[in-house]
Amino acid sequence: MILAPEPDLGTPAVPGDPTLSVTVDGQPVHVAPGTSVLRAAGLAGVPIPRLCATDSLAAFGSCRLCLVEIDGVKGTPASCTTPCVDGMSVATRTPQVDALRRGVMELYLSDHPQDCPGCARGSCEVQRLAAEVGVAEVRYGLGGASHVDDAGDQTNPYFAYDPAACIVCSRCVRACGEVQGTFALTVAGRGFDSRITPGGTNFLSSECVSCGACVQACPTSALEEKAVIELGMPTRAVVTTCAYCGVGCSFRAEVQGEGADTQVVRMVPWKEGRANEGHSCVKGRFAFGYAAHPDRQRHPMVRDRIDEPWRRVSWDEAIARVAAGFRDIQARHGVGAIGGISSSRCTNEDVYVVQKMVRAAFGNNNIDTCARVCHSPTGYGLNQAFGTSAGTQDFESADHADVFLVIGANPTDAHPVFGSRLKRRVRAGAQLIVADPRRIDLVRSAHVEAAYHLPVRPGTNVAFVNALAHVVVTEGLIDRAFLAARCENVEPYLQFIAGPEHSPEATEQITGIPASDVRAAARLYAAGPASAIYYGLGVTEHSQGSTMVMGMANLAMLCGMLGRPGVGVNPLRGQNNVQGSCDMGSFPHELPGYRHVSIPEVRHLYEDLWGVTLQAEPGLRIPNMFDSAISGSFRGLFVQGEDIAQSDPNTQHVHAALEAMELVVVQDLFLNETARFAHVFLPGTTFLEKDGTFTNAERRLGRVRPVFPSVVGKDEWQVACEIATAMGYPMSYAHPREIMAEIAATTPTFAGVSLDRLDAQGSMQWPVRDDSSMGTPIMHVDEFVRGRGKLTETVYVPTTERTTRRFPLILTTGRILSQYNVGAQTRRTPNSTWHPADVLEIHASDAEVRGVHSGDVVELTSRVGSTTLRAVISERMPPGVVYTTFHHPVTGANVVTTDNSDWATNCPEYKVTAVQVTVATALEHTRGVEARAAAVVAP
Amino acid sequence: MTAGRTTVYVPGDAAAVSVGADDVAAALGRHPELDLVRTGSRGMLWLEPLVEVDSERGRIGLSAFAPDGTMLSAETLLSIGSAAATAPAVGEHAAYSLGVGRVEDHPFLARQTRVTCARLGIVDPTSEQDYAAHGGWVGLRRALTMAPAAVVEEVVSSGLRGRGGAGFPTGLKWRTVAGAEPGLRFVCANADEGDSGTFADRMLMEGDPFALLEGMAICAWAVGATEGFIYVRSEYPHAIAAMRKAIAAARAAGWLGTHVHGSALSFDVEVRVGAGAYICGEETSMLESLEGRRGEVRAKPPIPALSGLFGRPTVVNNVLTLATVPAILADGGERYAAHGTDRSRGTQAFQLGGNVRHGGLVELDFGITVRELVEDIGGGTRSGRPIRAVQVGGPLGAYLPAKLLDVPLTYEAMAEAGFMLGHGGVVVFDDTVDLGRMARFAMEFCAKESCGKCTPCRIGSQRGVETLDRILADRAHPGPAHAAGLSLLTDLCTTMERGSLCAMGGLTPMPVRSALTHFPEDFGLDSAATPGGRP
Amino acid sequence: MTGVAPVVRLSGDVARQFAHLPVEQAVEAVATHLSRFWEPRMLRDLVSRVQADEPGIDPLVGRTVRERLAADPGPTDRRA
Amino acid sequence: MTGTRDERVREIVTRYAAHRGPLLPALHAVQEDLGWIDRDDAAVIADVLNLSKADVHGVVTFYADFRDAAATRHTVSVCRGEACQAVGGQELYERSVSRFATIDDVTVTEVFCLGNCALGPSAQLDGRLHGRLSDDRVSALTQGWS
Repeated sequence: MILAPEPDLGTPAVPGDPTLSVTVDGQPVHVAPGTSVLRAAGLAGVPIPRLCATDSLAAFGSCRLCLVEIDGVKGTPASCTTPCVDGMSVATRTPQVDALRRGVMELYLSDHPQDCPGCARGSCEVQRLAAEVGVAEVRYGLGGASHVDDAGDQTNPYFAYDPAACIVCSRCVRACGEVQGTFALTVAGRGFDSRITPGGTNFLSSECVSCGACVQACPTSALEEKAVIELGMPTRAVVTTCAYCGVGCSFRAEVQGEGADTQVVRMVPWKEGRANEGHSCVKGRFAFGYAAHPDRQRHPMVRDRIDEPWRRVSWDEAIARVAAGFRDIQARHGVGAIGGISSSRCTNEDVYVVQKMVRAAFGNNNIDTCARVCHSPTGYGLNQAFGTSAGTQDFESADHADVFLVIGANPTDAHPVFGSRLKRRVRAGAQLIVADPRRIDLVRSAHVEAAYHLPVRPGTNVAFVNALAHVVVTEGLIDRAFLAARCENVEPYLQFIAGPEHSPEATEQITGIPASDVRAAARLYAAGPASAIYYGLGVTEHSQGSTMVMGMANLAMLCGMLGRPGVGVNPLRGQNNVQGSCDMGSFPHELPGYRHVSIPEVRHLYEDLWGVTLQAEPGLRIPNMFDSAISGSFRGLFVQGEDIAQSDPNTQHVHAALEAMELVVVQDLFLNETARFAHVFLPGTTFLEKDGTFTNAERRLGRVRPVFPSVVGKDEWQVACEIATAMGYPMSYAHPREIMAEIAATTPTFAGVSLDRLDAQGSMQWPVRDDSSMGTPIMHVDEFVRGRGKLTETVYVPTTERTTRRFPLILTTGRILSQYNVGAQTRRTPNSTWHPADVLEIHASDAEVRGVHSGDVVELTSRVGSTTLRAVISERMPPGVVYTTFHHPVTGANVVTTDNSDWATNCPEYKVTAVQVTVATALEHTRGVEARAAAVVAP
Repeated sequence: MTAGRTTVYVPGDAAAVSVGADDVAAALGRHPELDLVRTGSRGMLWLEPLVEVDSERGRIGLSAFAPDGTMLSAETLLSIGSAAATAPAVGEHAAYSLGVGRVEDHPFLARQTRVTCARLGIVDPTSEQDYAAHGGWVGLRRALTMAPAAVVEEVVSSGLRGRGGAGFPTGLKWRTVAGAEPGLRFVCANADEGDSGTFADRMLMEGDPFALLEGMAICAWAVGATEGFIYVRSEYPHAIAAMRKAIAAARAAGWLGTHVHGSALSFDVEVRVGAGAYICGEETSMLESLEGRRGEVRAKPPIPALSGLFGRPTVVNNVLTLATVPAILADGGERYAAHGTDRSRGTQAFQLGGNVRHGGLVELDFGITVRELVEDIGGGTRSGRPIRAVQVGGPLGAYLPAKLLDVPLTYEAMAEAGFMLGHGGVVVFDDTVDLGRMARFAMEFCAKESCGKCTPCRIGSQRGVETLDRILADRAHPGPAHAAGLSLLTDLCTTMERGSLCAMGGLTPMPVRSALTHFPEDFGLDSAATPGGRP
Repeated sequence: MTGVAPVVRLSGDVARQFAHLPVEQAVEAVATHLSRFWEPRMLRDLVSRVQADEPGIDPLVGRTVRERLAADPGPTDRRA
Repeated sequence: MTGTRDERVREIVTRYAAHRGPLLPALHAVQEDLGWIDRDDAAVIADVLNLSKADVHGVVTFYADFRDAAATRHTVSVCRGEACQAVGGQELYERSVSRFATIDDVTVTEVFCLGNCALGPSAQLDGRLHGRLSDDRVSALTQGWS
């Protein structure tokens, strides 16, 4: 059985009304102006053979199979490159056209293996089309020049290149350029010698980022997943949502087998997915192997003390142990002595149940989520300014932006599919301003160049955004009508920001950005006409993260850049379900839908439904839990899908807190760092086993469908229900759709959401206020959710983390393309081929004065700790700033990060740590790093 | 001309230099009484190096190339020259060598109508003043007094069609660009003259470069362009140097740059050098190359006039087309249209090459027949053997058999006969030619020079070579395989003609088919029933 | 790091954000923020440290605690 | 040594960075100044011109003029265009190939038209155009080519 491919109309859809009438082989069809004859034919139900055309790429016109005859038109034009004209009459199957197609197919077959395995696998369109157009023999014979003996390339861990099967249609080359924007592929040579190559080297050594777009575009088996070569073609597909970053790409999980015997062959980006439109990155496309990794834990385990070995137990025993332990702690230390941490990796339904367990069964509000440590300032800041804790736009809005202001985000690494969209728009002419201490790829990479790179010194974002706003205000670039009609606190804010202390000239000493660049960037942003702000953790993970979010909101309001396509203030969410886990009431002060626990009517809604009395006071945030654990008032923790011992700052402090607790319950896929401190380990499920929804950074609820049943026997939401039940608060649902029904019934912004609707109608973007709507792609169109947008005086308060003679450098942290967060998933895949270890990037001058050379092992020391890793001298770094990733537990980047946090939300200040870097001469350091690196590289 | 001094002219044209013109110039340059001027070539290439000496009778020509194939010394040249200057040489025209007499009286030139090439071989191509003294800049001066739209209409009325081969009406193209999306626009001169048998673009750039610049400036004014590129093939180093010098001189004289001679026109030109790719003569491939990419052909639409260089509205015209424009603006479109016939208006610069006795540049009104051109003007073959075939229109043009040489050289007549005029290259072959080998060469050329984008051209040309190899191997003893090969070749030609993306793949079958049709015996077929057998 | 209690450090972070305001407004802002986001036992901890005049407490925090938070505010709607 | 070449390539290419579509002129300049375009030059050229390395590789390999190693001391480019074939160009090409086949520092290449179609057969010897060529003439012109 061969899995049906997704429909392909040959050339991209053209926006506009179908005002043209065309007939194709007598079939009438109406299309928008600019639509190709090829697409019109497909729409008319008369598909035309072609090999070089696919609807994800601009028409190219090279394969010459889609030739047609058109009344009144000379010759046999290619239908892919011929636009429809009103009244056109097209014939796709005339004797002349049929003969030409046979002639062309015969040429293809004369340079194509006769026994190509691509055919046997059913992944090649050449032989299929040969049969379709009626080529029975190759009269040229097989003795002529050919490429069937060309050597293949197996260097990419996930896909192989077999040039013998290649028909040089350039779909891969074009996909790499047009879709992905990397331009790693080209045709080399010319004429008959034209061959596809990753720039004259092999794939692994090339610029290829392994996004899979080329594999996706290839009509033959020339570029094919190694899994398909090994396992054969998949037999069925399940459409689901990726569990990596906050872009939330839709994929078809293409599998073989049924039930527990299901084997995932490949993940194929789904063209209908609105977040990704058929594109993917190396993580979502290929790095799913962790789900079947031997490290995966499949059984509950318990132990009495953390220095004892684990003991495998039944689910019942484990759950009973958890319930009894928590109740015992509460009996001895009070209701508030336990709490839970929900995961942004889990579904909305999972998260909702966990927070319900905490609020209803634990009886307190000590529920927090890992969004605490990434985007909690977004929730606070955007809620303050606009009245809702979410980005304002859908991703598609970026296609309408004239100016991008990207602050503290590195989309090409951390949100690659959105990064590709952004680069595409920049190549089409949009201007780009990048504010980031590092020269990230967006600043300048093939065919993309930012108009301004503003290397803002870590920790000074607020001074920077205030300077932008100052320019806009003092140079008269503000949108007065917008401010008058839509905003409040306008005059006090204008007066505040016009103060000379906010001028670019005054802030230059603080931010390190030349005043002239700030002025120019501000003018560019204000000029628009559509200017959009995209930001990431470089904004939020600061002691003033929340202030910065409000500062960006101020800037957008000043220039009227809200409530229409191409504008807005948009967080790029780190994890797949950061948005959803926040929406679901995972913060200790908020019930689902961002409603404060102190609001009686909201509380009563849930009290009536759940049959409990809810606490009206906020609970503990994650760092508060740690502090309280150390002080003794917090003794039991349920933590799901977050490795707090690795990912939270000031590792020693976290470890001390965990060690201080009586009962730590960890639910995860793997025995992670936190599990070292756990007393009960509950195995979790991967997204491939989950059923429910994720909500991405554009508030889009995407369906997560189980590809195979839970390998641990239970779903996360079931486990939470059973713990609650065992604690004396019965909780049960038959299916996640019942959980979503409860969410919809209690949360106005989700009123129209149901799994049935998502299944039937596709993804939707909250707010979805009723069953007739698919939601709200762009928010705050006519008015803000809070009524008037609020301008806030954003005072720049420097972080207390200062460089000194002892710690003269600033450490900032981030992600790399091939790895994801603490690496729990990606390190268990061949993605480590690209990034086997974390390295410290350092500017050449900082390296020189310390005697550091690229490749040296260095000691990185802050006020709270030190670690060792290899240094790389990098032109991306500004002097005075060093950078590392935190994908590998061995690096322990958080050993050096501090307790500093955002004043409003306690989001850790990961992005600013004063450090010193010294060459680690001690042999054991070097040996240690090498041993760890070797351990990581080993599969 | 200074009293007591004599001016001598020696072409600096690449063809003349290829047969020793630089040596001649160096020798003459050592005579202090002589003022040496390097010009372009008159186009009587078989006479090169053709030295001209100023006299009271005008410029007297002397070929430094002796009939025995040796080169004459400077002294010999000067003695013949002075004799020729004082008393007309006897039989000089009949001799067709050595003493040529008054150059413009030479019958090869006298019967020509020089419009586009009027200054060739006469002016100093490095001298902007010389250009001005010979009627240069008159067209541009007049154009700048006219509304751009009126300039376009003047060109429309001239009936000028693209001389690069496709013959698209130039004025209509300009009109399209003038009406396209506002903003940045370009004028591109296609000087990637890769067709074997053609060299007029090269001669014009080397001999009268300002004419091209003037034509481009007029075009820029007409269509609202501000930047121009001349894409010259790297095989033409002399032309590249000549154009670069001319651009600098024209800038210095205010004919290029901002506010050309105080007008509203701001326009500048840059020479871009190709890198050894025939396909870059195809206009969309040339645009790709100018953008710094592989010279892969673009599908049309969109047409370059609307979306050309860097996606902007762009005029792409051949060198001769643009170099004709100054004359049209100077003298009026009507006057130009008075030349020629039917829809082939004006003059065409034919290029006579290959095995021809009097090879060179022949500018004539459209309408002369191939036979008149190669026999009357060209003097038959250089080898003295009978003409067997004439290839008209470059490597993608048809091979005409001797019997079919009475076709008039116009766009219409050639098309009607199943041939094409192309860029006006006419290559003569004598009876030793093997049209089977030439057909194979056509395929081989395509296989090597195809951009590789479309399948019929990329794979088809290679299969064409292989199929022809089998046919030719069997031609002495044709059997069923031979017949099958010919049938396959015919199918392949159809696939390439109708299926290819651009004219390269689409026209490569033309020389093949014409050879097969008119010279079947060269493919092992019976010649009795066919018209083009060996004479 | 220092031996400063977490609630002292965290309250200081909040106070510094509002230090530019006239003092009555600053007190209001700090009080609102703390009561909206802080868990009661943290607030109680802070109150007791202020009442004990522990060193390192931001003066604005001290004033806010004394004027607004020392008495238990009880369950109020803090949706703000 | 590599660093030196990189720096020179960067310096050369930077001169063209502000041009429209600068790659071809830049490649010509690199080859002119440094003799050839090295595979490793692609990274530097791509960096200066904001292209990908693959872009540069694709362009370099498309055009016959660009070479990835030093040229031999002498070059013979014989025209194989039809006009020269009509007067013996093909034979001249074939004989040139065999004549220099054993001489290491001479490269014989084919070229399709040098624009000298009335004065064939033509060839470029060390880059200089010659017309009316014969075997004898080629012998005379290449005397001393080891």
